[in-house]
Amino acid sequence: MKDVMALITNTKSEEKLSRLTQDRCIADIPFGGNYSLIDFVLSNVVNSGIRNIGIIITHKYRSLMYHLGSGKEWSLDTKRDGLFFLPSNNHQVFHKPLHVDLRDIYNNIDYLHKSTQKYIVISGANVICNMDYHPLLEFHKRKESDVTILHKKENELTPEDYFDCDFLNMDSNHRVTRIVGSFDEATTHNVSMELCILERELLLKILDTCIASGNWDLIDILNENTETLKIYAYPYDGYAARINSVHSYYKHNMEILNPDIWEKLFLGTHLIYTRTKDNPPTKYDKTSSVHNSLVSFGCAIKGEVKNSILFREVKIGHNCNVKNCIIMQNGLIEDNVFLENVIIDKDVYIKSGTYLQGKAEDPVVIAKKSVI
Amino acid sequence: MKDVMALITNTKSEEKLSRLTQDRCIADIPFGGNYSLIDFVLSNVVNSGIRNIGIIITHKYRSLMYHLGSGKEWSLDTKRDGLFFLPSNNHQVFHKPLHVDLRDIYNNIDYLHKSTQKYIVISGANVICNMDYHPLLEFHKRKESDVTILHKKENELTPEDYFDCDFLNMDSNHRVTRIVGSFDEATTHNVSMELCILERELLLKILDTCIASGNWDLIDILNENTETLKIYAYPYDGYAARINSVHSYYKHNMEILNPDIWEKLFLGTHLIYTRTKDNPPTKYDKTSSVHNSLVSFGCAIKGEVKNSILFREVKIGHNCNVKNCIIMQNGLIEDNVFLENVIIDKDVYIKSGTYLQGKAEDPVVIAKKSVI
Amino acid sequence: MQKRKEMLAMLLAGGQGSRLGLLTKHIAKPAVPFGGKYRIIDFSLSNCINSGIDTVGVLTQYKPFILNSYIGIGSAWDLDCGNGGLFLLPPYAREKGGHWYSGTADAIYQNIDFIDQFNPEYVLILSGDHIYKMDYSLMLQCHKEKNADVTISVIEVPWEEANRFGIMETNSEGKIIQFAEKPQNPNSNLASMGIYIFKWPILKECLINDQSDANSQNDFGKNIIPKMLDRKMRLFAYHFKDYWKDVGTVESYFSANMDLLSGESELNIFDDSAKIYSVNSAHPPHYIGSQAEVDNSLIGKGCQILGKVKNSILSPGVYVGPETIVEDAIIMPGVRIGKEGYVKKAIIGEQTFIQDYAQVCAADIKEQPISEVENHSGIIVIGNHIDFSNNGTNHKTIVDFCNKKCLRSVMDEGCNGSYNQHQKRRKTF
Amino acid sequence: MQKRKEMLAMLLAGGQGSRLGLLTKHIAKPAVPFGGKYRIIDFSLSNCINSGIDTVGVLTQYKPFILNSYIGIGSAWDLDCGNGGLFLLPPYAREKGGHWYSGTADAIYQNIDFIDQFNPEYVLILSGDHIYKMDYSLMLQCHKEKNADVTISVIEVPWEEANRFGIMETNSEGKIIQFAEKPQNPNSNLASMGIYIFKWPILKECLINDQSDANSQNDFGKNIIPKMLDRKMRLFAYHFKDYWKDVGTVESYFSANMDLLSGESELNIFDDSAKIYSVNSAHPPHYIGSQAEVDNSLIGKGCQILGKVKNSILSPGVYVGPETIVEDAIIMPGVRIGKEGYVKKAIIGEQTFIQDYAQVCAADIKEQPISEVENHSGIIVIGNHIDFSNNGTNHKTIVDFCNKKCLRSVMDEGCNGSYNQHQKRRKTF
Repeated sequence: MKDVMALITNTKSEEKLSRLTQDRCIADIPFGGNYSLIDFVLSNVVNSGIRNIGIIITHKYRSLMYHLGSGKEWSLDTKRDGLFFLPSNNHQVFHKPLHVDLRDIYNNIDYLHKSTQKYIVISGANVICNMDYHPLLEFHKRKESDVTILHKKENELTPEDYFDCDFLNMDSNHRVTRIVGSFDEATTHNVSMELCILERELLLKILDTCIASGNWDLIDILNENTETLKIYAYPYDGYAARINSVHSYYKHNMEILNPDIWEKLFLGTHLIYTRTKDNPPTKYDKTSSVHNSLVSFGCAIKGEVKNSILFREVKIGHNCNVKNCIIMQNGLIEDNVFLENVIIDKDVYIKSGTYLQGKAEDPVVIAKKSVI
Repeated sequence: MKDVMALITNTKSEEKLSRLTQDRCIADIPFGGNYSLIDFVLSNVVNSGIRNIGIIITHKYRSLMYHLGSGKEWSLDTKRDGLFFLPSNNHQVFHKPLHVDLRDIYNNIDYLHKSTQKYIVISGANVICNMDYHPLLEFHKRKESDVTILHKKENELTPEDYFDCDFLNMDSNHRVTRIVGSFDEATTHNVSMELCILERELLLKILDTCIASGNWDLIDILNENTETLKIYAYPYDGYAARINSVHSYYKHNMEILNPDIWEKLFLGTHLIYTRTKDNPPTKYDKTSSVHNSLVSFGCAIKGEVKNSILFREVKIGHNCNVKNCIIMQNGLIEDNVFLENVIIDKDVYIKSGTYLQGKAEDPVVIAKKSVI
Repeated sequence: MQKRKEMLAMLLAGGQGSRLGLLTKHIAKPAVPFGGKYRIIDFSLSNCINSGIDTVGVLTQYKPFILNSYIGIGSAWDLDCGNGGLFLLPPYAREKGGHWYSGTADAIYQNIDFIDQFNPEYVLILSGDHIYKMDYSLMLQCHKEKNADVTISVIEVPWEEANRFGIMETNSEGKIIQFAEKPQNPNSNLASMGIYIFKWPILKECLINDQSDANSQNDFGKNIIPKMLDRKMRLFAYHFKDYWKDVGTVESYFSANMDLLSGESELNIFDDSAKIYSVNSAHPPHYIGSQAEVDNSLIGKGCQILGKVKNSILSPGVYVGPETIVEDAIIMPGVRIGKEGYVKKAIIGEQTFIQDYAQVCAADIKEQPISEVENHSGIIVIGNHIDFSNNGTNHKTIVDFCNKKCLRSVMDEGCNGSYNQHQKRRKTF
Repeated sequence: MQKRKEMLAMLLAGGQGSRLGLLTKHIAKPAVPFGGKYRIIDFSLSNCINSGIDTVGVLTQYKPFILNSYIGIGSAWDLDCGNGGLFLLPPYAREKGGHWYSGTADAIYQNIDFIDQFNPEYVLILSGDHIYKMDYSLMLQCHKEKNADVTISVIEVPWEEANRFGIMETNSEGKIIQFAEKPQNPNSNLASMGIYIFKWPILKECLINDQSDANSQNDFGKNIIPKMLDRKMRLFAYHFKDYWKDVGTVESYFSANMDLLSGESELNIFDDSAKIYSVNSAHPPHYIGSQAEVDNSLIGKGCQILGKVKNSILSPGVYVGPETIVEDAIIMPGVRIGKEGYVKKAIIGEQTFIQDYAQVCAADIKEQPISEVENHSGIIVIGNHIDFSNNGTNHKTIVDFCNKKCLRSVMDEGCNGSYNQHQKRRKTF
């Protein structure tokens, strides 16, 4: 994939995630005990052999930049190509799906000009999967496609899960006839994965038409050109999760406690890279009792933990009872604490004797650095 | 200097440099044939042993981030500490000297909290020198100073050079009695070098008072507290140049053609690091004639060059006559071109037969990517 | 432009480590995994950077490939800095051919040119097989205060073990007045830790001197130090009082690992102030299954624990199958243990696959059963990259051998390899 | 999780390079500076990454310190990637002691385990002392199309020089039907460039085979290839038509450097499409003084040119004093040449200081004057790190020797070391 570059855009519609995005962008939301959301798409890109990667940053990006650092963990601290941060000067919130505001890209058009690759992958940062893009590129070439959009057939849709999805209406040959923004208009359950591939030259042409027309929404433009452009849909059939609300965030975290999904996501096609941290292994005390849980490193566990995800350096005291919880980095849970259906953000200190219970369909979220 | 961290602030008052800052911040203005302005302060900081460095970025920072990359060239791609980009959410232009808008720092206060060093150096990015900070720290400790400001005694001041300087009025013991913003009020020619050192805890206290008072100008706050705070001035007696206008930019570039200054600046206390570029050595043709010039690598010279600075990959054609010019990276000068007192920004293409002449006191500036 | 270094460190990492048996069959001792996350050399290298030493020469000789690629240029320890750096120093050929390093002192002797280019005042000599956290800058301070020619770091050992060490006798100001290698009747219990700070000009002179002595084994403990004592030089002892362990044998390696599990270990790897750095692999968080039990153990990244783990240390990427019991064991990276098995008091080498129903438990017999399995005083060691689950090959023999003959249990009810027996035991875990 | 590699490269960088004389007195041949910016090994390593090869083993043996620290983990060539990487492979000790690499094939033989862990289909064998730009992926494509057991890269040499090379005779489809090492009466002018692509299983078998032959020198050209030909294996030639030079002698090293100055050099180092990468030092732009003249030369970073430089290659950080003339010379990094001197047809080693008024010009005498100065067919070579300006030491002898006896000029007016003579010449430059 020497001939492919990637642009990672930052999803802006974050209303339903706002309890997790007080001081971070969506791409940097912690997930799966050790990762930020962007780690998944970034690892997919790197493991597919793409070496020129631009990341559009809009606001609240400091923690994201800290997370990505020199790009060393993704082997992107190279002389040739590598990782580029592309500031969007556009602070307006933009609600259309596929979440590609072409103004952000236009604002960095000289980066596109300077790049040498023939193809470009444009992706959001909020889809979790472990995927190799080679078959997608093959498909794109074989179909002589102009734009190929990744999609997944979802048979168990709930409005809650997919309130802001795009659906791809297509013919029997996978050619997209229309991209629709609501389930009601959709003829199938083909959910767009917010990732497409096209030629860099075509993207530059599309940007030209944007300037002329004043329309900067990629989906609108594609819909207006379904006859002149060959737009195809490539089906992904592996595990994928789309994070667009606290509800889906909680649900998909719990989902990876399924060992099959854990294996597919983390030990599947390739490894998922993340920022290196020098923490010791996790210490299980004699008194600990842990079941069906995902535990990162540097934790020290003395109490009971069940169906939960512990990020690094979480300490769980004696006689605790932690059930169906997500506890992010550096959580300090003193003795005799009861927690059920709770999402605890980073650096939270829960004092001895606390009792917190959320609902499974609406977990309690404890903000970063809280003391309770 | 394990116990010192550094904050590099981005000078915002750029009216007189605007012809060079169309699409870059001041910190990234090319200087001396191979560098960006920030390379000097960053190399000083790193060579003094400081490993925790925050850079405040405000606007037009993409090229700066590209320049700094992973921080590898400054040995800052480390696990512990390293290089941090600190976004200022404050886009207002702020005109007071020492150019420290404390709002930018307050906006990143958790970075200050997280850091472990006792002292902090705060510096602008537009002073060119090659300096070790150890003696400054020694002085600061010996004097039991609260805030120590670096200054230089300038005896040949012109209003043009120092229109936006701060001057330090001080007693015989180097204790600062007042920081004044204009030469008229100054009792001496002690120009502030826009660099100070203080304890991190004191900076945090000052930020507290800012919130209370609504005054975010560090100089104002220092002036109001010259009795309670021990503010000292540390004199720097090496070569230093302050870039605040196209005039001073041109003047100081020409100044380093003096071999003594070239040696002091580049082979002095330590090396000045910059982004690595893989260019071949410079090729001098049989027909070339080059005198009193600074030439970067990857150039190919066929014509005459005198009293000029050529950045990397500049090509000078046959029968050219280039005098008193600064030609930035990738300039392509065809045959039979006459250039005198011209500053040529990056990626400019000057066609055969062109004649361009500026005045020594007001050079012509050719914008990036021009074709002439 | 190279500035003078106050002190650089030379880390001896070339020994064969034959007393570690199968653990060092394919890799150098300093590269052996430790503590569920680290490799042994992480401790010395982290100590260096935590003590402010940024220039380290690593002397390699024995099977250095994994060690070399693990260390690289020292990025994992932030030693890849502009000013200093980490340098691998294998033996090399000169105009007239090459010389292998024939002793610890000879290894340094052959790299005099390397050291000279940094023109250091002091040289710190370290071993690559010690587990400890130490601030060498404090030792250097002591060295300077005493104006010593060499300062030797010493630790108090139990009197009854003193005859296994190089023992120092010191006067009241810490000056070493006598040194005895493994004395029968020790006069002191201060043992040398094999950590030295020398004035470089003095060490250089001693090394050159020692080379001309045809009878010398070119060893620091056996030759250089005794000769300095004979020459009435200024030798001082630096008392180290924290946790320190030489992991040169399977037994000491095993117990140093187990020390991490005892609540009171003096080596606090959880301490943030002087972190032990290592190369981090891209493993996910580990998964503890619904039926799993984990008790007094360290679990590394990427493990999948479906069975029961007690008093054990699991390195990254270990799989423990359902209803399998792992007890008092050290499991190296990438090991897979099938279902309903039993592992007790064992060290299982990297990437080895243990088949379902297997019984790996300490034997009380002395014989060496087969080349991939060793018994070190009751600790079973199984080599790297062995696939016992592959029944079609001659590994079957090994499996049978393990199950039926060699690996008898030391547990009270004995180990007859029967599945029922094992089931019963598992229930009473 | 290691994925199978299609091809990995093994770069032979361990030879002593004794025909380069003083140039390789302190460093391995691949680490010798070249072309005002590079070191010789930059070309092979850049070719690798530019050909999409991300896994390279570098075999080192002779004085590898500078080479090792120059290469590091290959960051300068972007070879420090997660998936592959650059690996230094020095000789090492095993349980029963160590073996030095005794030949090119032996060096690969001793690293069979290294290669096997990547399980490659093909192995590319490279030398560390060739100057060229080549896309190995095209050669691999040819190798696959022919289903060859080994493909050897060949280049046409002038017929009169063919007797200095290993010469291939091929049939119409490029199959090698005969191979002769330095033939008296060559039937072909296709010379082996010492670049091979093998099917790995075949190479492995050949290497193992060759080891059991006590008479073999374990060399690719002398043993492995002839034996394959004898065994009727499929050997094919890959015709390379661009610039290529083996810089194994001072003469070829000198002329390869000078080729860069001839306008028509086929090796375009200014070409951006296949860049030659190298470790970049932190030198400032170079300074050309008011009275300086620079003519048909390559000037590296950080030079200060106050005198006159003609047809020369100056590496980074060279100082040429006022009124000094440097002509037809290669000046290594950090050399300082004082004022009013004269240097002609010379190679001056790294960090050497030439005093004021010195005359370093080619001599027509054959004798070896003194250990720090050599005469290779009229090219003067001066060693590294010599301070001729230090008149107090025995270097004075060398200086006098250079000035008065050895270094006679080959210029028409002769060179008698007199200052006036030199002044006159300078003016007619």
